[in-house]
Order: sequence, then C-alpha cells, then structure tokens
Amino acid sequence: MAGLLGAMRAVFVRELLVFWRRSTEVMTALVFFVIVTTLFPLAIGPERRELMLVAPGVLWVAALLATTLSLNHLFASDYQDGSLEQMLMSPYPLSAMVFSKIAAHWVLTGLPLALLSPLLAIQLALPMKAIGTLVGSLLLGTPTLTLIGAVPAALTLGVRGGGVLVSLLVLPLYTPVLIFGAEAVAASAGQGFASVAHLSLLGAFLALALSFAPWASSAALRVSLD
Amino acid sequence: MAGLLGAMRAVFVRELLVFWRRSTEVMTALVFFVIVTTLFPLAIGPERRELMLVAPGVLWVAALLATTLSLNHLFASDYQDGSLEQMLMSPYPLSAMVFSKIAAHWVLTGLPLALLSPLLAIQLALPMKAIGTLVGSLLLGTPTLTLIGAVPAALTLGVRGGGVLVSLLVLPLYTPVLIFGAEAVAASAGQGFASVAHLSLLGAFLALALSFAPWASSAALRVSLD
Amino acid sequence: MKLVHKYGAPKRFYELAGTVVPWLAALTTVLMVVGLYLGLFWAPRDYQQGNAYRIMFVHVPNAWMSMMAYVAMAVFAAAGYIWNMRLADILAKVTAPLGASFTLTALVTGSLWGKPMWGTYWVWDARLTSELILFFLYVGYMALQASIDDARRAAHASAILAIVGAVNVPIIHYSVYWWHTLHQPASLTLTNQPKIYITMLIPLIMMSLAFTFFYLTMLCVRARSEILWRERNTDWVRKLVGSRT
Amino acid sequence: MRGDRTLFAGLSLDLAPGEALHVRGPNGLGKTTLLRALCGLSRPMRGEIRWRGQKVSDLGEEFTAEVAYVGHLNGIQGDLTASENLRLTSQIFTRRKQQGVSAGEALERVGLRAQADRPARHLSQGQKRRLALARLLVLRRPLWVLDEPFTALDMASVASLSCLIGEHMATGGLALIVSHQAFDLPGIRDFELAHYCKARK
Amino acid sequence: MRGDRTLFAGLSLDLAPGEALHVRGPNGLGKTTLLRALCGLSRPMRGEIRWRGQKVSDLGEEFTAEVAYVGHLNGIQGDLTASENLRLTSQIFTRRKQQGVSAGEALERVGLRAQADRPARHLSQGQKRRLALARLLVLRRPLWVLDEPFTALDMASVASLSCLIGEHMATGGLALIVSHQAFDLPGIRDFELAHYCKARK
Ligand code: HEM
Ligand SMILES: Nc1ncnc2c1ncn2[C@@H]1O[C@H](COP(=O)(O)OP(=O)(O)OP(=O)(O)O)[C@@H](O)[C@H]1O
Ligand SMILES: Nc1ncnc2c1ncn2[C@@H]1O[C@H](COP(=O)(O)OP(=O)(O)OP(=O)(O)O)[C@@H](O)[C@H]1O
Ligand SMILES: [Mg+2]
Ligand SMILES: [Mg+2]
Repeated sequence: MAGLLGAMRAVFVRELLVFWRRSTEVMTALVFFVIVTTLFPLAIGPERRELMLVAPGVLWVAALLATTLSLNHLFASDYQDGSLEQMLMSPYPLSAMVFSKIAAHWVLTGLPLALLSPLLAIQLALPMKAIGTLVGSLLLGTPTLTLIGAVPAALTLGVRGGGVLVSLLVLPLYTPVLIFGAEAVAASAGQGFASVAHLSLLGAFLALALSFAPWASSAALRVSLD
Repeated sequence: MAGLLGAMRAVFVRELLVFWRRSTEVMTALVFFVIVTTLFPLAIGPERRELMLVAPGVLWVAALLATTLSLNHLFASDYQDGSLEQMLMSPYPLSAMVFSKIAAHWVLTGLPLALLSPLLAIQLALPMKAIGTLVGSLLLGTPTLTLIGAVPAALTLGVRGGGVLVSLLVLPLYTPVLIFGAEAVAASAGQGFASVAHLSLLGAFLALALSFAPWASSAALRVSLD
Repeated sequence: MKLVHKYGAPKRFYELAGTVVPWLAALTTVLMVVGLYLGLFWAPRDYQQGNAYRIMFVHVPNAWMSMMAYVAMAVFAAAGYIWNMRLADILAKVTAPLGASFTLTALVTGSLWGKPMWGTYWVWDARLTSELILFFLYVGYMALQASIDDARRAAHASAILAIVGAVNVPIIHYSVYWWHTLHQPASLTLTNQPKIYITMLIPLIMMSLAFTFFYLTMLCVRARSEILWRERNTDWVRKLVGSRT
Repeated sequence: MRGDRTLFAGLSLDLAPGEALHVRGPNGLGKTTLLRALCGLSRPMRGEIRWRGQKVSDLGEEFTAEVAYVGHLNGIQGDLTASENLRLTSQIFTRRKQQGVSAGEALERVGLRAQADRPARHLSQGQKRRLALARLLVLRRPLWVLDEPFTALDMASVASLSCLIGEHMATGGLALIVSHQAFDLPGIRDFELAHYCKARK
Repeated sequence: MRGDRTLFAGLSLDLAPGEALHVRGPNGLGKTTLLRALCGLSRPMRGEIRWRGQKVSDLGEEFTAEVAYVGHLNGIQGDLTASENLRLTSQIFTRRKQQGVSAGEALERVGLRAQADRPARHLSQGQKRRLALARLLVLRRPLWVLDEPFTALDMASVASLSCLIGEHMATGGLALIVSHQAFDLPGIRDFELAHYCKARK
C-alpha cells in the first residue's frame, strides 16, 4: 500500500474526506449550476420556443461558471493552513499529488453536475433526444475544465484578489470547450448527427489537458510557494 | 474630523485604498461581467436576432453573478487577518462601519459595471433606445444587490465552504431585483413605456434594502465572530 | 548560449538599446509619415466603400501586430522561465501592454469600420471573436503580473500562464473559425473583400513595417525603464542616476 | 463554554486601576475563551462581567471604547503599509479625547520606523506582531487585553513590551495578559486559571 | 534575497549527524527565509546547499524525503480530526522504510490523546501547534527544520519538545531550530545569524 500509488490514493481519500466534512461544499457547485439555469427563464421569460433555442448555451455556460467558481477551493485552503507547503516536501513527484487532487475535485464537482444535468435540461425545454449528448459532452468537458483551471488556481494563490482573478485568467482558455460542448448539444437537438464529431473533439481536448495540466499546475504551485 | 462621521469616512477611505492596492480586484468584477456576456454568444451562436431576444436577460444575469462573486471580498480578508474582530471593538455603532464598507464596495464594483454596460449591450445587439433604461436599472439595482448580499456574506464568514455558500443563500433573495431589472430593459427594447413602473419598483427595493441591510449584516457579523 | 548571456545582462542591454533607440524611432517616424501620406492621399478612392476603407491602413497592421506580439511575449516568457534569464522576463513583461494596445486599436478601428460597412459596430464574426479573446488573454496576463509584487515570482507565474496560453491560442483560433462556419454565414464577412490594388497594397505594407518598428522602439524604451527600476539598488544605476543629477 | 463543554466555573476576579494580571494555564484550558468573553467578543453562558460597577452587556459601546484587544490574530491589513494601518486604526477607533500618540511615534516606539512604508504583508512574523501591538499606543485605552503578546518577538522586543505595560500600569491602566512565556514586570499579579477548571477527562 | 533586498551574504554552515543548531537573531533578520531556502521551498539567489555531499538542487525529491519542516503555519487541515490528520500525513509522506511511530502513539506523546477525534479546527492554539509537531514523530526523517516550534506551547510542552529533539539527536538526527525563546537542550550549538547580515538601513 505504500509507495507512489499509496500516496496518491491517500491524497484522493483526504480530499474526499475534507469535502465530505464540509458537506455544503460538495453541493455548492451543483447548487450554483441549478440556480444559474433557473435564473435564466426568470430573466428571459417563459416562452418554450425561445428557451429551447438558448438551452444548450445556458446549460453549458452554467456548468462552466460552476466549475470556475469551485476552482477557488482546489488549493486555497491547503495553501492557507500550510498543508500545501508540506505537500511540496513529499518524497513523491508533486505532479502526481496534484493529479490526485484534481481527480478528487472533479469527482465531487463535475461528475454530479453532469449527472444532474438531464433534470435541468427538461426544465429548459431541451428535446429528449439531445439529453444523451448533453450528459456525454459534460462528462468529457468538465474534467478538461477542471484540469485547465488548476493552473490559474495554482498561480493565483496568495495573490491579491486571487479569487476573482482566477475567472479572469481561466475563462478565455475555456472557450474551445464551451463552443464545442454547446454545439454538440445544439446539433443533436436539431439533426442529431454532427454531434459525434464535436464529442470526439472534446475527447481530444481532454487528452491534451491530461497530458500537460498536472505538470503545469505543479510548476505553478512551486512558483506560488517560493 | 473625529467622531462618527470621521470614522465612517476613514472606513470608506480604507476600503478604497485596499482595493486600489489590489488593483486587479477593482477590475475583476467588471471583467467577469464582460467575460460572461461574451461567453453567451459563443454558446448560443452569433445570430443577431436570437441574441437580441436574450440580451436583457444575459446582461442582468451577468451583472448579478459579478456582484455575487465580489461579495466574497466584502468581509473575508478582514475576517481572516483579525481586522473585523477589532472593528467590533470600535466605539461607534457597528452598523455605521458596515454601511461605509458596503458603500465603498459598491462604488468599486457596481458603479463601474453600470457605466460599462452600454458597450456590452451594443455587442449583444440590444437596440439603442433600451440602453438608457439598462444603465438606469443597473444603477438602481446593483446597490440593492450589494446591500442584500452583505447579510449572507457576513453570516458565512469562517463557515466551511463559505464562498459558494454565499451564492447559494443570496441568489434566491436576488430574484425580484433580477426579474424587474431584466423586464425593464426588455420592455424599453420593445415598446419603451412600461419600463418606468419597473424602474420605480427597483427604487423601492433599494430604499428597503438601505433601511435594513446595514443593521442585519452587523448583527450577522456579531454572530459570526462569537 | 554564451553570447546570449553576454548581451543578456540587463546592463549591456540597457546600453545597447540606448544606442539603437534613436535609429528605430527615426525609421518608425519616416515609415509612418510616408505610409500615412500614401494611404490617405495617394491610394485611390474605393468604388464601393468610398474613403471609409482608408481606416484599413491602421486597422490591418494593428491586427497583425496583435498576434505577432503574443508570439513574441510567449517566447520571451518561456526563455525567461526555462533559462532563468532576467532580460527575457523583462521583455515579456513590457510586450504585454504593447500587444494589448495593438489588440485594442484593432478592435476599435475595426468597430468604427464596421459601422459604415455592416451597419453595426459588432458582429460575432470568427475573426472579431478571436481577437476579443486575445485581448482577454493579454488582460489576464497583465493582471497576474500586476498582482504579484515580487519581480521574480511575477515573471515565473506569468510565464507559466503565457505558455499555457500559447498552447491554447491556436486551439481557440481554429475552434472559433469552425464554430462560425457551422452557422449560416453572417450577412457580411471580411473574406469577400474586393481584390486589393497594388496602389493600396504598397501603403499597407509600409504601415505594417511602421508598426513593426514602432513595436521594437517601444520595446526598447520600456525595457530600458523597467531595467532601471529593477536594478535601482545596484551600483551602476546609482552611478548613472548620480551623474545625471 | 465552548461547544458543549463547560470550561470553568466559579471563577471570579477583579482588577483595580494600575493593576495587571498574568493569566496562566496549560494549553487548551480556556484562556483565549475567557479573554474573548471579557472583551465582549463572545457572550459567557453564565456569570457577568462588570466595568466600573456596571454590567458590560448594558454598557455596549461605552465599554468597548475602553478596551484594547490584541488576540492570536494580528488584525493587520496586508495590502496597506504599516503606517497606513496605524493611521486608519486611529481614525476608526478613537473618540476625540482618547487619541493616543501619532502613528509615526508609535512605529518608532516598537522599532518599525524603517518599515513604515512597506506593505504589512512583507513584514516578518515578529514585525507583524509588533505592528499589532503598536495599536495599543495609538488608541490609549484603559484596559489592555493581550493574548500571547510575546509570540514571535525577539528578546529585546519582549523586554520593551514589558516596559510598555509597566508604563501603562503607572498611568492607572489595567492589563490582562495571557502568556506561557515568562516576562519581567514588577507588580504583576499571577493568576492560575487551572484552579478554576472542572476536572477534565 | 527577499524581494529586491539581499538579506545575507557570506553565510556558511554545516551540520554533522547528531548535531542541532539554534539559529537566533532579531525579528526580520531573515531566519524564516533561510530555513525555507534550506528545505528547498524557495531557491536561493546565489550559493548552494549540499546534503551528504550532493547539491540539493540535483537531488530533488531524494532530498525532500529526508527533511521534516514545521514552519510558522501548522499545516493542519481543520476539517479533519487530529488523528486523521496524522494518519494521512503518514500515508502521503512516507516511503516504506521511513515509517515512524503510529498516529495514535504520536498523539499520545504530544498529549493530545483526548483530542484525537475532535476536528482540528476546534483545538486551541497550543494544541494545534502540538499536532503539527507530532508530524515529526510520524515521519522519522533525519533532518528536522523547525521555525519557532515553541510558539503557544505551555511550559510542560516546551520541556517535552526539547526532550524529543534530544532523543532525535541521540539517534543521529540533525535539527535546525529557529526560536526567540530560550530552551534547555544539552549539546545544542548556537548560531547568531546577525553576524552574517549586511549592514541594514
Ligand atoms: C471589431 C472589428 C474587427 C476586428 C476585431 C478585426 C480583426 C482583424 C484581424 C484579427 C485581422 C488579421 C487577420 C489575419 O491576418 O489573419 C484583420 C484583418 C483585416 N480586417 Fe479586420 N477586424 C474588424 C473589422 C473589420 C472590418 C469592418 C473590415 C472591413 C470590412 C475589416 C477588414 C479587414 C481586412 C481587409 C483585413 C486584412 C485581410 C487579411 O489579412 O486577410 N476588418 N481584422
Ligand atoms: N470552536 C470550538 N468548538 C469547540 N471547542 C473549542 C472550540 N474552540 C476551542 N475549543 C476548545 O476549548 C478549549 C479552550 O480553548 P482556548 O483556545 O480558550 O484555550 P487556551 O487556554 O487559549 O489554550 P492555548 O494556550 O493553547 O492557546 C480547548 O480545549 C479547545 O479544544
Ligand atoms: N514577500 C516579501 N517581500 C519582500 N520582503 C519580505 C517578504 N517577506 C519577508 N520580507 C522581509 O524579509 C526580511 C526577513 O524576513 P523573515 O520572515 O525571514 O524574518 P525572520 O528572521 O524570520 O523574522 P521573525 O523572527 O520576525 O520571524 C524581513 O525584513 C521582511 O520584512
Ligand atoms: Mg489561546
Ligand atoms: Mg520568522
């Protein structure tokens, strides 16, 4: 059980435990997602046809904002109480530890969000046939968002105005995922065909993010703790 | 210069100074507003007609989210470094101090946001004639949002997962402001008449918030610091 | 590599840049004046757009420079991070505001041009959208630089951001294009421009060169003042300032 | 009371002008809890605190205007410079007649003059602590409540803080000090909190 | 180097097995900065650090696996209980053969057995500090780097920590300790950092 894998597992378990204790936090990304999607019908008006047009976009923007906000919790509390400093002194590569943290974070934010999305889609009058694509696109897209977002989250630790600065740095980087995610859903709400191409692009983004994000964010952590 | 007014002025100046030092923070609520409004066309698609339909809703939801996020900065850093604890021990009523803080915060977040909104409205293809109403509704609405938001911001200090919990608590409270704000803009984009009624309702909300929010949030602060 | 280190010392660069700045500035001025003259008076009136098209001579060079500057910034930043070169850190830092202003100028002149051409200041055209996102990337980079006050930490942190951005910029660029092609085309695009006449092309090229040299001039000027500020506690700066006052 | 545990009972103490009390006791006994209750930052479950014969809960701001509290947290805004921190403190917290020494003078006294214009964030641990203590000079309040004031201070600063407390007592001030560290201060009264605690599991 | 100020130059020190060094100096001298550089948390601008004859920058994780650092911050996750904190620490930070004592035993040694199952957030200042120090026992690393370890500890704990450091030295361990507080430890070497500092404005 010892060794690198044991340590990675322990980091993962630690994150889950902490999040579980802060029970509100487990739900908050989710609740934010729910609230933003419900605000829209309030602000736009209740006509079904109009709603249907904007539904893919609204769902994806809401998922993206919820992920962005939850990024603040990825490293911040460990930074403040000194745990991160300790993690730098682990005998194992930092990027492996960071990867575990990101994975746990996604399991607690992105995954529930993707699983809950069908309910909200129905609220927004999205056609039934598009719901599969919605869940699929979120399952492929949200881990990419978390991975990319870990870099700015690490960079802004201990920086004045860190919290909101993260959104500023990360949202421009998110545009490709947003475009193809929303497009995939919109396409399958229409003809239901082109969505495969979009989904495979999302998969490619995920692979790319997996290969560089843990490395880049551990480099960023070292800089922030210097 | 001493006395209650002097102290309130000093709190106000202190906030402005701190925000100014964290120069990015002054901009971040603003930039968040800009970026969120930009995300929508990316997710929904570029057609002007569709955009025009959702523009009032998108602008108002973005303003509301930007305000909500900036709430985290209202008390959090003062809480962490112990300044808030000290403020409780001021010889003047806490609610006056809190009022100064809220006022400074609005000047630095809500006000610039309202002033920048015309530019974004043009991007979202909102008709020219609705732009006056947009600015007016934001000038009346955003201070209400900040005032109301101060209460949950104070309540969730030091609470696990505070940051996102604020959004959770505050967004339901924001719905009336959102509905009437977005309606006002939509109305004046259409016939341009009914908007006056909506605007005066927003004014009434503001008066109400002014009368109870400073008091409620100072009570909340006392609870959080017990 | 040795050469780089020799000329990479901030002090050497300060002196070197000091000698080339006047030449660069002179070249910029000449190109700018001639280019503007040719563009505004020599190039013929466009049969479709009238004189409004002349805004092109400012718009297009700025749009090009906005992208070139990002590449330059990312390369400088990466060099500074990997080889720990302070000069590269400085060059990356001073490139950002220049690039951002090129981007902003391209956006503003483009919008002004859009009003007579498309009847509106803004459409969600692919090029316009990716230019806007580029602007946000610059703003983010500058915000990060501004919010860390330890120079070395700021340089390293923003270098990581610039590198991650550089991986992303092509992806953003192409996804925006692809996004656009999937929709019905907007009422008017940049692509169905009339072919450019040689009389329009010459001033355009001159203006582009002018803005390139403008960038180089400003890069040297700003890097010099940044170097002075950072090295304000060293002997050579003290001596320099002392001899002036 | 902390959570659902009662920390102490039957405790009673009073202070005369010019007196200082050194509260001692092992970790986790409730010293911090006691001090916070005494300053009115939290309400005690039972019992009452009186100031010049009147109940603190009735006095409200009249009482807080007389107390200066330095706790485990320093209460320093890291983005402001050391002198801005103090100047604003004096503007926010003082009524006209209570003004203490000026910010510059207070910084001088705690040996931070050279650091006056640096962001407080950049100060070392001990320098931050001294800045927090400079507040005592700027405010001039009769009751000082200090929770581990000597944390992170070097030896010279410990001595000069003791000296400051001595001066404060000489002008009729009161002080309540929690500290594990020993310090020299003639006339200070020791108070073992452990005597008043219930048997602990 | 801190910011753009050079803190010290010409400093050179080495430690033999079984030796401990008490680094001293007034506030703001650069003790914390020095310790962080020694642990590899920040890169020194000039100069090098060697461990068993090899450069630390080349060793990378080989070196960090040998150091235990307790800084100004406690490194405790407030939402986990005291024993969970320690157990996870031992899982995350130890290679197979380096395992120290078990979490329960370590808590016992620092006198926190009664608090083992309470969220770390609810511990008092001194109890938190002890929990941070318990990490030293769980990890069993040859080099201990301690920044003001005695902060907030009561007198009994100060004595028992000194005792722990003594045991560590007896088994061939090294320790670098920054502290303003005096403590008893036979065989410890004093090191005045002030001698190596440039003249300060
Ligand atoms: C805010 C609005 C605009 C923005 C952000 C913008 C952006 C850009 C960018 C980024 C380029 C460089 C493209 C490249 O080299 O790949 C460019 C080139 C150009 N733009 Fe604009 N543009 C805007 C409006 C306009 C308008 C209204 C026109 C005229 C109808 C126009 C005409 C051109 C032309 C002729 C070029 C050079 C063509 C080429 O290099 O292929 N632009 N613009
Ligand atoms: N929020 C809380 N909820 C429950 N118990 C708490 C809480 N905060 C502190 N305690 C417990 O109350 C007791 C007293 O804590 P307090 O901080 O007053 O101790 P202290 O005497 O100041 O100790 P130290 O010398 O270590 O600072 C401790 O046993 C602590 O574990
Ligand atoms: N981020 C920073 N930027 C610039 N200067 C800094 C920064 N952090 C600390 N300093 C300065 O560096 C010097 C050394 O700080 P350091 O924290 O190492 O001191 P120290 O010896 O540990 O002091 P103490 O005993 O008070 O803990 C101080 O003068 C401090 O003001
Ligand atoms: Mg205490
Ligand atoms: Mg220190």
